[in-house]
Amino acid sequence: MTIDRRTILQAGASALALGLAPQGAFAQAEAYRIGALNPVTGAGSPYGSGMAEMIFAAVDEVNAAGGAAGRRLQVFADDTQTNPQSAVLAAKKLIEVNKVNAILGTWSSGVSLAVIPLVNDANILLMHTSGAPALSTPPANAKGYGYRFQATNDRFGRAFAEIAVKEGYKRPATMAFNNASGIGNTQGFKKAWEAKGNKVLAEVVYEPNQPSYRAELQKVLAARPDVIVMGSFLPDTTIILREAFQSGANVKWIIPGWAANPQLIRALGNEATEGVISVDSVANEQSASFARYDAAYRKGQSQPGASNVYAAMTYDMVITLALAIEAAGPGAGTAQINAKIREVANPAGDKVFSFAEGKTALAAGKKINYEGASSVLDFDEFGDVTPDFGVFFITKGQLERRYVVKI
Amino acid sequence: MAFWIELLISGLVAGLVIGLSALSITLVFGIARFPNAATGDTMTVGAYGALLGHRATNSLLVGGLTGAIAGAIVGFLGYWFIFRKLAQRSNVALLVASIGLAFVLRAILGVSFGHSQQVFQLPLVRPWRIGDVPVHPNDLVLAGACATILAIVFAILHLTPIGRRMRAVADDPALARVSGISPSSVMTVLWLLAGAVSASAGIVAGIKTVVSPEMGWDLLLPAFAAAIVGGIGSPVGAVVAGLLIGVVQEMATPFVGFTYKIALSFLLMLVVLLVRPRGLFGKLEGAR
Amino acid sequence: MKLALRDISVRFGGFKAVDGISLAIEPGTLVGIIGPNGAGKSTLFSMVTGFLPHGEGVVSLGEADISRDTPFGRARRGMVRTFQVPREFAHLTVRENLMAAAPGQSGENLIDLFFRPGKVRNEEDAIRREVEETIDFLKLRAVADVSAGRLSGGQKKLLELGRVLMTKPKLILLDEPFAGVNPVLIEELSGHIRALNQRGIGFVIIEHDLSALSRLVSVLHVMDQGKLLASGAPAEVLARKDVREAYLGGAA
Amino acid sequence: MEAYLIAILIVTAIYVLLSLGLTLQYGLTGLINFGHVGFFCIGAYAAAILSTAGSMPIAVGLVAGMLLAGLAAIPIGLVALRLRDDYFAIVTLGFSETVRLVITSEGWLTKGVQGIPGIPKLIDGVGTGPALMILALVGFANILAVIAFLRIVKSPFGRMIEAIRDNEDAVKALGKDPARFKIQVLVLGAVLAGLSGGFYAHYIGYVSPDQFLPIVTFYVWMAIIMGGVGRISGALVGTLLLMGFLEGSRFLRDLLPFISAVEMASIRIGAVGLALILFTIYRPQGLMGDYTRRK
Repeated sequence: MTIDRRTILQAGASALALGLAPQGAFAQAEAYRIGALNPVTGAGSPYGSGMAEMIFAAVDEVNAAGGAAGRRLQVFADDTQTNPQSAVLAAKKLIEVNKVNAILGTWSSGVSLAVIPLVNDANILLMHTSGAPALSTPPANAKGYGYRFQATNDRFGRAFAEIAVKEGYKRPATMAFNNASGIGNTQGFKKAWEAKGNKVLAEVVYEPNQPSYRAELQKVLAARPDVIVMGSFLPDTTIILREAFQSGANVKWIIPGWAANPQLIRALGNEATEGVISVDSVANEQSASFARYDAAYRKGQSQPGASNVYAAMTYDMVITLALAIEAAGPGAGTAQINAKIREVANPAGDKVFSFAEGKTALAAGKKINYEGASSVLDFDEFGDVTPDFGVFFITKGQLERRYVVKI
Repeated sequence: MAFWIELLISGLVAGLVIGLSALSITLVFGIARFPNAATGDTMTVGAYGALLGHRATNSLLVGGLTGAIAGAIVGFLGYWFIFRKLAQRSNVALLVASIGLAFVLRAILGVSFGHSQQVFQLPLVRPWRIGDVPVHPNDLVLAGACATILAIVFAILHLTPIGRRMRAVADDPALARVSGISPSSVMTVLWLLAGAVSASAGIVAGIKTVVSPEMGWDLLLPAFAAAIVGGIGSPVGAVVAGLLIGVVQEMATPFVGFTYKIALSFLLMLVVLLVRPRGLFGKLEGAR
Repeated sequence: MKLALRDISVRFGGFKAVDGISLAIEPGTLVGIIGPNGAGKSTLFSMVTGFLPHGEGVVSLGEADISRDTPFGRARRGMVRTFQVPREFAHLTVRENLMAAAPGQSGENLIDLFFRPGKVRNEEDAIRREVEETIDFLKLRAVADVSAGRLSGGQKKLLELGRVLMTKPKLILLDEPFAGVNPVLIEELSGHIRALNQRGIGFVIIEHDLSALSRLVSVLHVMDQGKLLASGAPAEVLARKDVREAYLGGAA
Repeated sequence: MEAYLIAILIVTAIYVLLSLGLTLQYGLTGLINFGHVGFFCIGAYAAAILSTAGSMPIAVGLVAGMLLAGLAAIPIGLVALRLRDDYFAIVTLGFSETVRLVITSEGWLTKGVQGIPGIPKLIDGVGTGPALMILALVGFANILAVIAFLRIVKSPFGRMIEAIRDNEDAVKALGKDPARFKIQVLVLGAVLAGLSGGFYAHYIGYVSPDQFLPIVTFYVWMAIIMGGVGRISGALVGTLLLMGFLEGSRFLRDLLPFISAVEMASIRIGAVGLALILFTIYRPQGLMGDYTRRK
């Protein structure tokens, strides 16, 4: 995060908030406090600072448009360190010291599972990007205050199965990084694939940080698969693809988007990544909301918005939340705001692509449907988004999206 | 059948990395008499050094040398500012201090290079085929590099005067001190050598996988196991045991699975410590 | 309690540090073992007391064959030893060092410690009385509450003797008790040894200070290159040519 | 604000049990236990599994965690008897990693990498009331541990384990077997770590294998080395310093905006490393302690 005017300003504000009441034009309505709880360090560190930055950017946008229901949004940032213990302590600080009304942007499943009980107890909202299925159902989401902006792992798995059928693969094998999201992806695929009456030839779960993954690869290749479905991350994917290429294997790959991205291509070169299928919940690249997000991300992180899909999600979290606050009207509590979230995001209503647009439409008494930067943001009864999946083929070092899979 | 040969080759290649870092551990363990927990992070320093060298000159040789020199310097600085001051203290104090050094090195690398992965930009080459067993040129190059490093270490230990003094200190420190061997000269060469050797292990690991601040720490336990199984103070033992552990880990995967294979090196070490504390080639002064 | 050694040998690689030593220590006697450096005295000592793995031959104490017994097993049978370089418990005071040596303390058993505190307290008092006597006997009153690590060399030797006394031994093996000790203290130590001998405690002493040793012991054994060269009354043994030659480094 | 401070004190009290266990093992007996997080993990998972899948009362889970951790210490103790201290350190480090591997692989029991969510709280309810009761409960366990600790340190047992630390051969020469004491000390320290793990599981409410990495062991080592090896006050002060440092850096981020948060993690690890080095060289007896000279 580069040092710039806003970070210093924000630090001053938060130090101020520790003791004094907020000043400024919104003195009359109490500010809506947002806790930005992101994985700035640890396994989620490649995404954490971008996620935090986009929460600030979206909050600026909402405040610039006059705030939500007359209330200014205020942000308190903290780091989960991608580990449950420090996430719980950070959440307690945000809830009890900073008195936040919502916590946005927890990334790993372990962290969200550890934080959601605190959120339920404090009757505030939690918007996260974790894949674990347990987060949709009680006891975790008993109060319905939890919203998932990332497709669940097994939705990814189902998308992989659809793609495998569409591409005509008959003999799939799976390789999964030994953690909740890696295994969630491959199990999701296996369930969907076997539901279609087919068989998965070989399944391997590998440990991180090994001097080599040859033995794992060899076990999978021994089953002569035509495609290998991965539940993996960037470093291990880099090593496995390199060793596969160097062991002479020519097999096709279906890999989650966060592992098969421009960095992977830069690391391995075009030849080794030719034909790899990269799957990610499709961001609304064409939508105006994505354009605004992309501009903000480039300004803050000097990187393309598409390189950090989680940051697009945290951007959408703020906008959706702000629209819900606006719809719930002044003086609304968590329950009223919560009731409005699906109203402002789900299909019934005019499509809007920014907070300002939504605000004017609501003022005119219309129903709205916010189409986010990360996805169309239609929440099911469990609070999970049901995005479509973009299927990208790496051809000559470029990620080319050929079609979209709906599930 | 080819399946097993491939497993054997991959075990040997993985074993090279473990063997080299075990070699550095056994040099320090034998002469300075304590397990150096900063070996893992000195490996990472070597990997980053080589990365910079390679990016600047696009030659792996220069990269390798820069990495080795970086490792040697870090090794020496660790001795000069920390371990020298703890010379009279118990080996536990040295061990705890080396853990501190490991964390400090990781912090410096984390701050200067960030946590995202860095990769050696090397052209990827298809393997040769001997029978239906793929053999990769890179592996042979890396094996050759490890062999040369090992030869250099042996040459220093057995052919040079400082090497003889180092082995004397390893055999009997009291006797060595009495017979006028200045410990600081022996220690200086030891730490330079140990730093360079662990750095080269880090470079080999970095080329085969990816370079990240945490990579060294994960290779530490198998390297310690190899140093002990090979017999503390015996360079040959360290490398042979490293290869042995690499092969055992890879060959056992069909039976033991990919998660438990990591525990194998620990189990092997435990058995050796209890049954034959001298290890394969160690001297009598074993682990009692 | 008689200590009997039959054909004791200890081998380091090919080299025989102790080669076929057989001798007997009669109960309650004062016996000395001398010999040039490297004669194998300390090696024999360590093997007999169990601090070196058993070589060949039989070590028996009274009727029991203790060749394979643990060091603490042998000590519990009444045969204790001191070390050439004193091994005090550096961070414990002199009094605590002596308290620690007393055998059979129920306070060392956690069950008794928590569930029978009364019994533990009584035992502690009894041991403390014994310790005070030992402190007076060895004239260590002045340093009773000083941590042992800060004692002088001589005081450490006295403390070590005091510690073995606390175990109520029948036979004490002293490893160079007079080394690095000023003559006044040597006389004091000899006095203590004679007094303890009156109470029936036997001693086996390895020592280089021949004059002090010969005034103290009734039997002297001479070792050279791992073998038993000579045995007998001190005056008689020291007069022998071969013993003097071994000492003056003629043969070695 | 105070509810957050209570939270910090609860986590500190949980970690004090770990520091006390290590002080007993290393500070007093000289056993280099680098596997302390392994016993912590056993206690946490026992409590988690029994109170969720086993649907047992919390107390049963806590006691089971203590017993299991204690039992696990026995084989480690038997190994300890035959090894020199730095070899023992490496073996215990291997032990804690093996425990983590077993937890990761035996998903049928431990839910593997998914972790176990929804672990019941020690005391239900929200707000400072229940939090204070939890603090009282964990605090009470601390007091009991300190009392037992003092009872042991001031007893013949305590004298004997310090003697073993100072010179094991001398203890043997006096007719006492160090093995029995070493195993008991390892078991006691493991039981404390097991209880600490149980409290941790119920307080955080979610356990997963990657919460029990060796870094936890070295945090506790740093606490006792900084606080003062071999002294209760050392363990207490050291743990407070450790928690103040780990949690303090959370506030630091707000006040020092120019340090980007990514660097904060590296700085935290670096500071721990620096503390280990500097204290070992310049202040081996730690802040509180001076066990090298009793008088």
